[in-house]
Formats: sequence, structure tokens, C-alpha cells
Amino acid sequence: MSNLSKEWAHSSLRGMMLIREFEETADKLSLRGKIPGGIHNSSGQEAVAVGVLSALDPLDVIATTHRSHHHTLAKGFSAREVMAELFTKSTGVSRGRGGSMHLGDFHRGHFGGNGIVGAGVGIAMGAALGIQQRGDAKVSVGFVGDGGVNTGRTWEAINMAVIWKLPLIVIIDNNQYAVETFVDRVTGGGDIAKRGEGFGLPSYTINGQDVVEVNEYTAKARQRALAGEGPTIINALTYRYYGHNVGEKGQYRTQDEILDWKTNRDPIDLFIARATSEGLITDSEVAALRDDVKKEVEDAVDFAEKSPQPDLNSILVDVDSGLLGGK
Amino acid sequence: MSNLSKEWAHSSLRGMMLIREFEETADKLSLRGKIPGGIHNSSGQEAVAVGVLSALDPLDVIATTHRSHHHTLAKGFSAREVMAELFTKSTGVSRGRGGSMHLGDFHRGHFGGNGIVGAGVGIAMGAALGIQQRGDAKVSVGFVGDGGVNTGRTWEAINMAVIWKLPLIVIIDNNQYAVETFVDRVTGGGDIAKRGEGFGLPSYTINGQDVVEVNEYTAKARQRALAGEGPTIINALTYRYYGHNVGEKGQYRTQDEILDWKTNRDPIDLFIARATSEGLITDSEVAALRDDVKKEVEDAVDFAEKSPQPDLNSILVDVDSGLLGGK
Amino acid sequence: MTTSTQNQNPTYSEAFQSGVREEIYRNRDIFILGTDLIERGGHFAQVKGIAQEFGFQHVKDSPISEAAMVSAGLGAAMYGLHPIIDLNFIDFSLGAMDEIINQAAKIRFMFGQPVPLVIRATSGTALGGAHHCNSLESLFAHTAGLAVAVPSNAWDVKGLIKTALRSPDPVIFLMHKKLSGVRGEIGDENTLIPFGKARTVKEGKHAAIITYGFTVVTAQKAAVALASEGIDVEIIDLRTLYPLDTDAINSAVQRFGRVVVADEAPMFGSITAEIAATATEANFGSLKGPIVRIGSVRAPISANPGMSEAAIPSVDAMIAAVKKVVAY
Amino acid sequence: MTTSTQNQNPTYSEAFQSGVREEIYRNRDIFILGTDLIERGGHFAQVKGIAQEFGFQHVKDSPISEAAMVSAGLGAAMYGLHPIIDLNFIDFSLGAMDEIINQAAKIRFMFGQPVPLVIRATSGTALGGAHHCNSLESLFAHTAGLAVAVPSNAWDVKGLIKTALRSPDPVIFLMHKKLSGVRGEIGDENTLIPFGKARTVKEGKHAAIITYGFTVVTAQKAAVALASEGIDVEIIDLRTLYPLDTDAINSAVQRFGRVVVADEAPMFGSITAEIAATATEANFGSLKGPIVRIGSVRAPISANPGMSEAAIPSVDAMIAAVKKVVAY
Ligand SMILES: Cc1ncc(C[n+]2csc(CCOP(=O)(O)OP(=O)(O)O)c2C)c(N)n1
Ligand SMILES: Cc1ncc(C[n+]2csc(CCOP(=O)(O)OP(=O)(O)O)c2C)c(N)n1
Ligand SMILES: [Mg+2]
Ligand SMILES: [Mg+2]
Repeated sequence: MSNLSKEWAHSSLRGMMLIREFEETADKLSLRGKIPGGIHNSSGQEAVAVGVLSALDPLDVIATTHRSHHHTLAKGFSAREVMAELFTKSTGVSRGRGGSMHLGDFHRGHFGGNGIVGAGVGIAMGAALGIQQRGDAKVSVGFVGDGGVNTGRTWEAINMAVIWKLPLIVIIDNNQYAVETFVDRVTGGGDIAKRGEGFGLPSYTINGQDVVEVNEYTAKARQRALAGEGPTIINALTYRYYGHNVGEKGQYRTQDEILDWKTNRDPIDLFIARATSEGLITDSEVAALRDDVKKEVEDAVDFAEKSPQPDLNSILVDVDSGLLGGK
Repeated sequence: MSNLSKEWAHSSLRGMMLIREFEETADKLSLRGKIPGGIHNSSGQEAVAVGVLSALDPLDVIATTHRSHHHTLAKGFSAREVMAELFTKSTGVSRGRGGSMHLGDFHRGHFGGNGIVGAGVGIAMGAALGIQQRGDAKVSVGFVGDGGVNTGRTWEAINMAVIWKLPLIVIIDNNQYAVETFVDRVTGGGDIAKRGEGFGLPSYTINGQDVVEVNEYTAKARQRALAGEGPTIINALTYRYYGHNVGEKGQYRTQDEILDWKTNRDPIDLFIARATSEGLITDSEVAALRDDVKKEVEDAVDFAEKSPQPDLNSILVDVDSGLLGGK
Repeated sequence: MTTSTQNQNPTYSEAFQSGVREEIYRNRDIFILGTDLIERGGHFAQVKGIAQEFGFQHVKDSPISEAAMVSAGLGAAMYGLHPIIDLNFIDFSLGAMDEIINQAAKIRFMFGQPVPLVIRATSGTALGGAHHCNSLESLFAHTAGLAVAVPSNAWDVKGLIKTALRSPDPVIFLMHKKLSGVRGEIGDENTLIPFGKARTVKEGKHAAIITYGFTVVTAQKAAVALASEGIDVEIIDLRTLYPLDTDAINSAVQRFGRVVVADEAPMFGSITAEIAATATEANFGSLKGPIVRIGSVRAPISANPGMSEAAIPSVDAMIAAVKKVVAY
Repeated sequence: MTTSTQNQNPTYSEAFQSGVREEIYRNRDIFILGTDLIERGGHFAQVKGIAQEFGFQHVKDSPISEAAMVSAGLGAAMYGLHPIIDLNFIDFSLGAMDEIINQAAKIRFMFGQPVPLVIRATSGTALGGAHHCNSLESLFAHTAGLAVAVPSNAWDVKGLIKTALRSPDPVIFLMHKKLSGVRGEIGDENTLIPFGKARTVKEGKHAAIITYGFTVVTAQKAAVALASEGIDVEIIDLRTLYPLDTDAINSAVQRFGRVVVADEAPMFGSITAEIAATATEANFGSLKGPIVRIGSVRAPISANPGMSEAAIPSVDAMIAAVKKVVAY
């Protein structure tokens, strides 16, 4: 018998499928010029997003990176509002101003994607400080890529979280490449978790293709954070199926490598296999979910297409509050 | 029989005594208003400076911090040119423009003190890259304080040195306080060497009051760097006898603590004891050295006092080369 | 604003303490984060005693990690608190520029949500050399989304920090190191000074000096000397660089047609250029001659006191500039 | 400068490659350090093929560590090499501001020794949103010790990078993202373009537009439209912001008395203010009316293409500005 609930299994699988469908669709739309500025496709990394977010409370805070559609959808944002934001339409989650890299809504605990590598961890750390100051029973999660662990700002933030025992979880969405740069070529020591230990916080390297494992480690880190014991690093090994930005290929990794991950370590396939064998889901239920997310994404595209552009006259709105007397 | 040479023992002892005499004198002069902007007194930290610099070749590069009189004197700069710089006189090593925090002369392998905490490690790393690019048989040493190890720039630089196996030695001149902040209160994990290990380089915590130990670890790190094996961190535990800046006292540490270090762990006393017991030096030789450094410092003060102020009309000289057409 | 009971007046640094104290009483979401604040009260004693009075929750001693300090404040502000990030010297903000310019300044625009964050630092030319004497105010003023306060006296320090702590926007709060110990009267708990409203330090008849920060002191000295020669110069202290009091600037240009704009930042590309260029464009017909700018030379600041002084506008330079515009 | 064999002309990015290649031939101390340079040749293919041609010693692929990237270049430059630090987008320089402004810019002043360092980045407004569209040139130009190049075409890219690579001073080399693929003729290996010398893009009779970077293209379009209305406007491309060609600026003011200064940085506090203020002060008597500035609004750049476009000066705004000065 499985130790997983049917409900969790269905919703996690659906979450991953939605991301995959969303990204595959967005990729094509982007290639067709529908999405200004391109996207950072997260196909292949679904288990990290869903595993983490399914272990959090809806009001927990996340702050993330340039590659954040998966985190945002897993946080419960609708495909509509995310797709519309990719289209930079006024109905998008950031009113069309942010685009693919700047999805966010603080009221729902999403402190933003980010165009700056490493910045999300700092913001999440600050949110964790806010949580601690208020005495709230929440945690804050900062996502960062394998490339981002070489930014100094990331370690400054982690150090601060350690000394003040802030309720922070750092998730390394480790797809092993930063643009075209393989993680081992630029990461002194080669072991990111060991870096974390050097800064005095528990740090785990885990299988980021296994949504259950990601969920469990996150839940454990969340408990620790809520108990006032401080931050945790989770280095989740995963893989991105597409190029860094839409349409990019490059010679930096072999087709064999990509195929191997897609065939043998796909997070959705792996979880379907497990859930099926554990009797949590049937083939026809899987097919129904597939259909379901397909419809949701189609609807989202339709919504995005039909949504209006932002009002160009709003360009000076919300630069600042105006209360200090600025324009 | 001692494994130390008489020559090394005499010169190291003299080096430490010169620093002590220099700092004690400079402190008083600063309090008397002779040194604009104050000084960061290194009394107590002599063994780190002399231990490191006595293991280097004169043409090896160093880049250091706001507290750098000891490194500069140990590098072989004369008391005259350093004291004159503290007085911001034109005869100072930085022509009076740098002052206490900005001693340096690239031609003699001194890439500068620095007003910015952590910056010296980055510059030393860059110099190590220059050494590697040229294929020179030299090393580069970056000094940083215990407070400086919480700057992100320090770890970015260290990571770069590791992945490229740069001939860099990072010396943590760990006097346990950053201004009034005790190192353990702000240093996640509490073990700086362990941080280094997390970044993939050998990292040692050593007794910074023992000039021989400092020298030996530095020599080993230098061999490693010259062999193309990459950087090393040496975390040298030491203590500053005076306040952060001249005249500062504060309640952040006890008088007992200060007294304990001065009485039981003074680097000069410890080395005199060892050198005497190992027959490397006699009491009268010690007394002669003391006399000698006293004279040198008196002469330096005299020199600094009598030196001219920088020419105020030179204020635009050396802002840039002028070759690009500036002014 | 100075009274005969001057000795009882607080210093410029104490005025900051006073404003922060009163605002913490009103709003427990305010806290201060920086290096060496709890015991020492900061390098300039600007928050001395606050931890002892309000508890450690309101004063956090930080590691030397400027990027993390600002992002700590930023994330906490996004969460709803009102942090003051104390960067000690503004020079150290250069290690947190992404957090200030890319993040704090742009978040409201992108996400439509407030960032109630104050970044305080001591600024300006004095002793300490090139790494401790940057005047970076024009960088911040140029950045959309940031407000910039540059008080020249205790009264303004207190009134402006109180306003900043009731604002939902990020504010860069620059205090001049040479003013730290200068005493002056301060307002009471209801005395808030609006941003974007200049103060007339002294009215005049013949010309105006528009300035801010320590250069107000230089202007005052120049005014005394000029008075003895029969030249009566008005002095306008901008108090904030963004928002900028364009009404006060335009009025001065229109009333006198003879204007000097002065500060101590390197003149090439400083905020005085913005003031002069915009005021000229708006009031060309009123000008008797060009607006004259004075500022510091294009050079880093030397540790040598004479060179450091020589870099910034002297009283003599100010006098000469005023005479030049008066002679139009 | 465009010829009929335009297809054979290199792009703006390739012009950079060409200049760097020739200079590496002359000086093996030159190397390039940045992210994804070896295989990809950089985000804009600006150094494509150089590693393959000259060896890995001349192209180093870096971790994402902007502060360390600049300090690597800085330390190596102090040691005697001539690094090009490629920061990809200038936005990322905000993570290395201390290394640029406090260190690289100030070292020659403090220690009297050269810092032959080029920092290259792509700049300007296009797609990508607020974190990829900063125009930071005025920050660098304001900093004593830095030179700033802002080429608008392939010819200038090549000629200026060659000069930068023979200079002992730190140079910020800003290439505009919207120009990356634009083709144009380039000079030969002996064609160096001096810093501080503007180029007259087009002579005119009635007024002058002083500008740089992508705004040169906007000015050219405006000039065509204006010509059809009988207004013949001169266009001056500054090419470098520091040193600034004050001779060319003064001459334009003196010849026309009608001048527009334009760029796409947020106008408040931009380098156009420096140009306008200084030129006005020096040539007040020659002006028929105030110098008119145009620039971007005071707002971050949106990811939405329409909003992004609307933020920066349009051809129409340029035309209106020229008509305004012509009407004086
Ligand atoms: C500070 C900074 N430097 C460089 C970049 C350009 N850049 C964007 S994404 C990226 C790679 C990031 O790699 P990683 O952190 O592994 O995230 P991934 O793209 O793999 O999700 C780079 C170099 C940036 N956005 N910010
Ligand atoms: C980036 C930066 N932040 C803050 C300061 C102010 N400051 C100067 S020295 C110092 C303490 C440094 O402590 P440590 O690194 O342990 O060196 P020590 O003074 O003990 O030699 C601080 C905070 C600075 N100079 N640079
Ligand atoms: Mg990656
Ligand atoms: Mg220390």
C-alpha cells in the first residue's frame, strides 16, 4: 500500500502535467513571436516545483528566478494569468509589465521572479526576516539555479539566515547548466551541499526528478524552519529539456544526454509509474488529467490572445506611490 | 637544536618588533592629531604579517585591507614611507593620497590596502590570474579579516581561484572582532575553514600568534600554488590589542580578555621565549633589536613630520592617463 | 532655527535617533539593521540607545554583507515591515547596487506593490580617503523609483526621517559626515517635513544659491562675506533631490535671473546639471545669464586633508560664482 | 559609410570581434573573461570564434560572479595584462559596482599606476523588462577615472575598441542591444578612433541634435522627416561620453544656437543634463533659446513592447524637439 494519499498524487501529477503542457505550448508560441523577449522553459524540472510547493502552505512566501513558470504555476497561479503575463498583456499577473521573468503577487506569497541571478534568495531571506519579526507561522523559500550559487549575494543571504535562524528554505533548482556552462566547470568543490554545510546549515542533495522526495525534504525543512531552528538548503538535481532561452540549441551537451534524461528520468513518467503501481491512479485517470491540463492551457492561450495590451498612458503609474510628491 | 635559522629568527623578530613599535607610536601620533582620519592599529597581529610575508618571495603579490600597516612593513616597506603616508605627506608610499588604508606600490608587489572590506581578496585573485596568464613563478596573497569573510565578493573570488587553480593564498587575519562584532555572532557555521572546504580548497585554522606556524602553513600553500594545484585558505587566529580605529574602546570585550591575550599569547613574547630557549638569540640581542626598531620608527616620524604636503595643484594629476583625451 | 539655548539642542545624529524613536512608538514594524548598531549605536551614534529602549527586535547587528543587508530590508519591506537599512558609509552601497537599483527601486513598478524601505548612510567629503568620501546622490536620484533625502541640519534630519518612515516608497537617506555633531533645534513628534519642498535658508535680493547638504554651510559663509560687499544672496536648501522642488527652483530663476547651483559631488554629471538644465529650459527668458554650477573636481578624494578640501567647493569659489551671476 | 556591398559588411557584434582579434595579434596580454564566451561567443556573438583562433588562454568562461569577474580583470590589469571583462548586459554591472567605481576607477589616482581594463556590456532599452534594460551610462560617466564609449555603428565599435585596448585606463564599453545585428563598413587594422571626438553623422543648416548610441538612429529618421519639411538638422554622434567632445558641442551651439540633446536614459539626471548645462554655461550668448533635452521617462522599462517603446524618445518626439528649437 502506498504511503501517499490519492488526493496528493492526483494533484501533484496534475500540477506537473500542467507545467509541462504550459511550457511546451509557450515554447511554440514564443517561437511564433507571440511572447516578447522569449521564455526560459522549465520542461523537465516539474518535480522540483511541484515537490516544493506541495509541501508549503499557500501563504508561505517564495521568491524565484528568471526561470519560474513552474514555480508560479505550482504555487497555484492560474495558467491564464501566467500566460497572459508572458504575452505581456494587462491581464497578466504583473499587469504585463513583468513578462516571463517577473511573475509575482505578494498578496499570494509570490515575491517575484527575477532578472538577476541570485536575487531571489536575498529577497526570500528578507521575507523570512519579516516573518520572524512578525512571529508568523510561515516559511519563505528562495529558488536559485546551479549557476546562481556562484553569486556572492546568495551566500551573504544564506549566512544571514543561519545566524538569525530565519525560516528560510533555499532550493537549488539544479538543472546542471547555466546557459551553456556545465555546473562542474564553474563550481569550486563541485558539491553545493558541502558549501552549505560550511555555512552551518543542513544541506541535502536530492533527486529532483522524484516529486515525492522533493516534497519530503521540503516538508522536513519547513518543520525545521517553523520550529525556529533556521534555514535548510535543498540541492535538487534536475534537467532542462530545452535550451536556456527559447529556440537555443548549442553544442554544450549531447543529444544522448538529453534523450537519456527524457527517457529514463522524466519526472512525470516516473511518478505516473509509481502512482500506477501503487494503485493511486489509473491509466484512464492519467489520460483524463492530460486532457484536462491541455484544455486549461488552450483556454489560457485564448485568454492571453484576447486580453488587451496595457494602457500606454499608464507608463508613469506605480513608479512610486506619489505620496512623497514625485510625479 | 632549533630547526630555525638564526637569520630567519632575527629578521622575523625584528619584523614583529618594528610593527609593534610602529603601531604604538602611530597610535599616539594619531591621538595627537598628526594622522588625518585615524588608523587601524595592528598591535597584537604581528605574527600573521611576519609569518606570511617571511614565507613569500619579495616579488610575490599581496593585496590587503583597511588594517594593513603590519602587512606593508612585513613586505619590506620602510617605516619612513609608511609613516609618511599615514601623515598623508608627499613622501608617503602613496604620495599622501591614500593614507593609512591605502598603502601600496604595485612594482614591489603590493597591490594596496583597501577601504572596502573584502576587496583585497578579489584583487589578489585577479593578480593570481595575471600571474597564471603570464606563466610567472609567483603567488598572490589576499588578506581579509574575520568580518570580511561574510562579504559575498570574497567567496566569489575564492570560487574563481579554485576552478582555475590560481596561485592564490587567502589569509584570514582573524582578530575575532569586526569593529565591535564578535566573529561567532555573525559567522554562520562558526568555522571559516569549513566554509573554505565547501568551496573545494584546503583550508586551515592555525595559531596566528605563532610566527613559525604561520610561516610554515604559508610556505606550504605557496608550494601548492606554484605547483599549479590552486589556492589555499589560512585562517590565522589572532587578536588586536587596540580598538577598531584609534582611540576607540567600547564594552564589547572584557579587559580580562585583552589582558589574557597580551600576557599569555603575545606573539613577540612567545617568539622571544622560543628563540631564546632554542639558543637562536640572546637577551642582549633582543634588547639591541628593540633599540634598533625604536630608532627606525623615531627616524620615520621625523621624516614624516618634515616631509612636505602634496602639491594641491596636483589634484587632477593621475585621475586618468590623459591619453584618451580627458580633462 | 538655532536658539540661545544651543547647548540643549541635539546633534544632527541625535535628531535622527529622535525621529526614529518617535516613529517606532507609532509603528512597531520599524526596525534598523546594520553593522555595530546595538552597543555602539552605529558609527555616528545615529541609533544609540534604541536597542536598549525598544528591544533587540528593533535593532539588528548585521554581518558585513551589504547586498544581504539591503535584500533583508527589501524582503521584509515587501512582507510589510518598515526597515531602515543602515549602510554606515554610502560608499558601501556600491556592494548593494543591484539590490537598490534593480530590485528596491523597480518592484513597485513591476508588481504594483509598495516597498517601504529606508536606506540610511553617511555621505560626503571629509577625511578617510577615496573609499569613504563618495558622493553618490546623483546615481540614486537618477534611478526611477527612489526618493533621495539630503538634510543639512538637525531639524530637517528629524522631520525628513519621520516622513520617510511613513512613506510606502524606498528612500535613500544621506547624512553628511561633517554635520554629524552639529547641534540644532528639532521639531516635535508631529513635525514632519515633506519631501520635495525646499527650505529658504536665507532670503536675498540679488541672486540665489541652490544647494543641499554640507554645501549649505559653505553657502552661508559665502553669504556673510558677500553681504559685507553689499550683495544679498538667497540660499535655497533643496532637502530632497528626488522629488525635487522645481517650483522653488523655477521661482528663484524667475525672481533673480541669476542663479548658482552648488554641491560637492564631482561636477561632471552631477545632479546640479539636472537642476541647471531643466531650470534653464523652463525659464530661459528669465535668465540674465547662464546658471553657474559649482561642484567638486573630477577626481577621487585624497586622504590628505588639504587635497580633500581642495577638491570641493570653497567659500571663495562660492563667492566668485555669485559675483559672476550678479555681474550679468 | 554604408556601401552597396552591404551584405559583405560585418555586424556591429562582428565589428567588435574584428577589433579584438586585431588587437590580440598585436598584444598577447589581452584576454576576455565572461560567461558563455568560448562556445557561444557571448550572448551577442561578440567574441565568437576568438577562443578557437587564439586559444583558451585568451577567452575565459566565468561563473556567474560579476564582482569577481571585474576584480579578476582589475587584479590582472594591475599585474600588467589587458583584460576585457564581458558583463553580458550592463544591468549585471550593478553586482560589481564597488569593483568598478571604488576600485578600478580610483586606483590610478591613489597609487599612480595604470589600470588597463575594458568592461564591455550590452546596454539600452529593448525587450526583456526592467532588469535587462537599464541605461547606466551616466553613472559611469560621472565617475572620475572611467572612460565611457557608446558606439552607434560597426565602424565606431571597431575603431573605439581598438583604442580602448591600447589605453592604460579603465574603459566602460557599452554596445546597444538593438544595434547588435546592424551591418556596416569597418576600418582596417590601423583605423583607430580617438575617444572624445564626436562624429558628424550628417551636416545641417538649422539646428543640431547631439546624441549617441541607438538614439542616433532615431535622430536620423527624424532628420529625414524634417528634411521633407525643409528643416535641415545636423546630427552629432558623441561616440564617447567621457571624454566628452566639448569642442564639437560648443561649436554646434555657437553655429546654430538651436540644439537638442537626446538619449534614451531616464532624463532626470542623465548625461544630457551635463551636456546641456555645461554647453549653456559656456555659450549662453549664442543660444537662440534653451537647449532642449529629450530622454526616457522616469520609469523602469516594462516587458511589454509597447510600453518599452513608449518609454524612450520616439522619432516624433525628436521631430517635435527640433521644431521647437528651430522656432526660437
Ligand atoms: C547577475 C546576473 N548575471 C548574469 C545573468 C545572465 N543569465 C541569465 S540566466 C543565466 C544562467 C543561470 O543559470 P542557473 O542559475 O543555473 O539557472 P537556469 O537558467 O539553469 O535555470 C545567466 C548567466 C543574469 N540574469 N544575472
Ligand atoms: C564593504 C564595507 N562594509 C563596511 C565597512 C566598514 N568597516 C571597516 S572595517 C570593518 C570591520 C572589518 O572587520 P574585519 O574584517 O574583521 O577586519 P579587522 O578590522 O578586524 O581587521 C567595517 C565594518 C567597510 N569598510 N567596507
Ligand atoms: Mg542551471
Ligand atoms: Mg576582525
